[in-house]
Amino acid sequence: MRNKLFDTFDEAVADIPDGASIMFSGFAGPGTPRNLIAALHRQGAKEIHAISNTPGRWGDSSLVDLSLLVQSRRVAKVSAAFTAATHPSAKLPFTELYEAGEIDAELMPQGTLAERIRAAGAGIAGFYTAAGVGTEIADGKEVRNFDGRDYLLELPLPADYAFIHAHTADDLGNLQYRLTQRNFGPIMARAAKVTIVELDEPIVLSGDIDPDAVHTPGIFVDRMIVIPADATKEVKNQR
Amino acid sequence: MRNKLFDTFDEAVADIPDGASIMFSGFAGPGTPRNLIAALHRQGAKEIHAISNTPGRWGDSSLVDLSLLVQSRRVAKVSAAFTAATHPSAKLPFTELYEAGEIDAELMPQGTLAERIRAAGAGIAGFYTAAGVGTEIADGKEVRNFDGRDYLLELPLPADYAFIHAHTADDLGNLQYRLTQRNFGPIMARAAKVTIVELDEPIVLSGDIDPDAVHTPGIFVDRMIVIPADATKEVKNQR
Amino acid sequence: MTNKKPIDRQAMANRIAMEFQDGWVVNLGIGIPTLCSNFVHPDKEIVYQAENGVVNYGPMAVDGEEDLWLVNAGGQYVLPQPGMATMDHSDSFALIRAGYVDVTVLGAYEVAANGDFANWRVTGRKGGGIGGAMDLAVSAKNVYVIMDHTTRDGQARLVERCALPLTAVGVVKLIATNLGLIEVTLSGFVLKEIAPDYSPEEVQALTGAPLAIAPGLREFQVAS
Amino acid sequence: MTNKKPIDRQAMANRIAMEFQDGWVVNLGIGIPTLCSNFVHPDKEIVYQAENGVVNYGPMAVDGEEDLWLVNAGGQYVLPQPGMATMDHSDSFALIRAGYVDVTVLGAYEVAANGDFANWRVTGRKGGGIGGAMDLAVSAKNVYVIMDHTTRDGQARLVERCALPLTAVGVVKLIATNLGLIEVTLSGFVLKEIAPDYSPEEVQALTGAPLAIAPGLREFQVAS
Repeated sequence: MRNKLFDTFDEAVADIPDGASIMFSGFAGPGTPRNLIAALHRQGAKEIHAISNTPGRWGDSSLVDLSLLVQSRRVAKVSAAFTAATHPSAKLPFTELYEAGEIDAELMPQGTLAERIRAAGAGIAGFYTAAGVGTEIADGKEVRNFDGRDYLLELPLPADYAFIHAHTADDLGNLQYRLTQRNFGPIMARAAKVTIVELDEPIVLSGDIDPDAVHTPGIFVDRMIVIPADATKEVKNQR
Repeated sequence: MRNKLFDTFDEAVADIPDGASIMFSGFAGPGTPRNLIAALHRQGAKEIHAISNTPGRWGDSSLVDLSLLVQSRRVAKVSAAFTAATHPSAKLPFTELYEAGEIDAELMPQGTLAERIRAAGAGIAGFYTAAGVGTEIADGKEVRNFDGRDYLLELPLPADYAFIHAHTADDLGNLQYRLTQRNFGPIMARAAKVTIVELDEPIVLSGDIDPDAVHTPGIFVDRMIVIPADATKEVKNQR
Repeated sequence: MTNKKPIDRQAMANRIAMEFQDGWVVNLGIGIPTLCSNFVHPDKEIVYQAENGVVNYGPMAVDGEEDLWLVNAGGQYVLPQPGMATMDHSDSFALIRAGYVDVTVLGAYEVAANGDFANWRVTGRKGGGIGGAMDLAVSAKNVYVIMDHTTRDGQARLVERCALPLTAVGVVKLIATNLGLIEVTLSGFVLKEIAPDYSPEEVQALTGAPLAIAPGLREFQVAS
Repeated sequence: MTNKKPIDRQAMANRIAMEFQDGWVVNLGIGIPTLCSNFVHPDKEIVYQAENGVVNYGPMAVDGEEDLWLVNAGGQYVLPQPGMATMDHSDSFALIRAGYVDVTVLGAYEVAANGDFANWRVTGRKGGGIGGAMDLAVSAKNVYVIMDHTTRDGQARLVERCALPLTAVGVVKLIATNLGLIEVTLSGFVLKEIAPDYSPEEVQALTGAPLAIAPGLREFQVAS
């Protein structure tokens, strides 16, 4: 059996080159790969194309998230459903750089983001969705009428790497997520060339996970690291 | 709580009108809704548009499957990945009627069938797949090049009803399937207006199924019936 | 401004929640809309759905009872409840786009008399926060909005035509503001209910488009 | 016909299975291809995937040990094994279309010298059985075919151009027949290995397109 288990986060991200496209799972807190982000920050890769629901700093700002890479100027572009916080008074680190023209963004509806990632991991070359019709999101896109309703053509969004936070795994890389931690994990694992997973719980043996309860089959998982029990709150998010 | 549990299969299919489009889950044996098919046969609805991987009679011919409705001339059209058996020497009941021009068919690649059903339950108005490019399947379809490769535009495939065979359910209709019984169940439950489920096991209480282990959430399920312990082999498929 | 007492946030949310029908699948946007789930329906079952992949979640968690893996679309901790189910993000938006959501309640900066609305970018800013709003707005069977009737400096938010970039075209059906309940009809805004201290003329003066008065205009209904 | 002994079904399957590399995800078509899973790789791990939503399933079940809920794509009962995972049909074909399958082994009626092949409709019939073959054929990293070298009445199945409706265009890379192992190259068929009792000229005579002889032509390799 190929050993997918790495001892350190640093080893698991050591080969990521400048310019890589990386998907980051997570919605609000749950699913955010905080340890992998911290490791990539230490590693130093630059000009990252980050694909994520938000560009970071969502919720508790003491916790590590994508904003760590954004603020240290490691990110060239973000593809996301948010480039600003939901309340105009809250300014994200990303937003300031974006408004200053120092970072690029591709903003899209969250369902379109999810479906574009899903399409990349499903061999679908394009799909039509009604989200964004009649808005700025439609600019430059093909609008097509099906049965009397307009839809936009959207294209798949693949990546070189996916950083995912899951709950449990067996030694083959079969993953389970807990509750809303799942969010983008399963579709990003399928859409990326190399999928790297941080885990809440120690690895179990293959056979210990019910085949019907696997959320991400091991064939989509390349590297795994268990979050150490003594990890700090900033990367573990547990009180 | 709305009671989704029906006492008899006959009551569960009583209102299905002539001309209804009905999805039938199942691949080879597992997942085939044999009791619902038998009940619809007793009920008598005609001119059915059946959406199914095959038009029936796959494997053990003593078991009830879609061929029961086909042979009794209740089916006007089948949308499927097979209109003939995989081996030319095996003639299906459907194939004879089809070659005689007494029944219509829309034949397509199995992945396209699955994705068209998924699209119907995902609000996707069309998608591009490479399956079938350069073959008869492409006849009359838009061919479009993305990044140097040709793809076909395929459209969603919805239905009025879905007949599904699942393993367990709670009283809200949250479903679990067992192993390859899952196949088309989850996508058909989402793509149909009314989803009717037959169950291997007695209903459990809501809360008894781990939320992370639900395969089909109850909001997609309208009616359920538990297969009686004394059901015959023809509809229960157990030895 | 006057010292009249407009309707408060929870009352606006309650008023919208009163419209939910038995068995409805409800999606609540970030901000005031999440308060709708505080309204208790004695005789209706409401299924709350959040775009981050959870159906049939329970009430907001109180301090110390949070499950760190369970949040609503606003990132607030909520409690599990029997019958809850989780799914991934693509399955969640599949559900949304396919029309399984009976109502989405969203915040907005502006709503136009034709049902257009804008809720993702403020004037003079680059980018914004779209989130799931564009998907929800074109897919949910009903789109309701909760917002203040005017901006902080008194500019109308109910307008003839949106000045801000749109979220969706012609979808809003009902608006609860701190001054009343407004239906969006084919002929424009109709005031159905009004805040206790206000007259229709006062509300019209704070509205940027004609406001028809419903024949049965009544006081803002605040069940709690 | 002669009374020479052509290669049997299991040997054809074994020969193809010998090509599988460590860690490959393998999808086996209905019929002879399913026999590939009987070949035991002492030093390789093979992950068998079936389009009905199962990854990493185990060997064929013997009578009495079947699990009625677990079949392969041919509808045959197979055994679960540790590390197996199931999924629904759309997720299964998502996996296939996205290129995660390293090789698909399919049966065929005809293969052309340019890699086109036909396996879903026979002459003179209406409709046929496409199954997952069209999706697999355009998506898998490698498409291998196992079939008899000729029809029962001696017609060539390796042809210049397919007469039957195509399954996919230009995808077949390797063919095991009962007469040998044939690679499909940019310049057409190349005979790499040959059945013990046959000469290259005899195999060419039963082939409907030019058959180049590989420099290192050897006897059909039958590990078991």
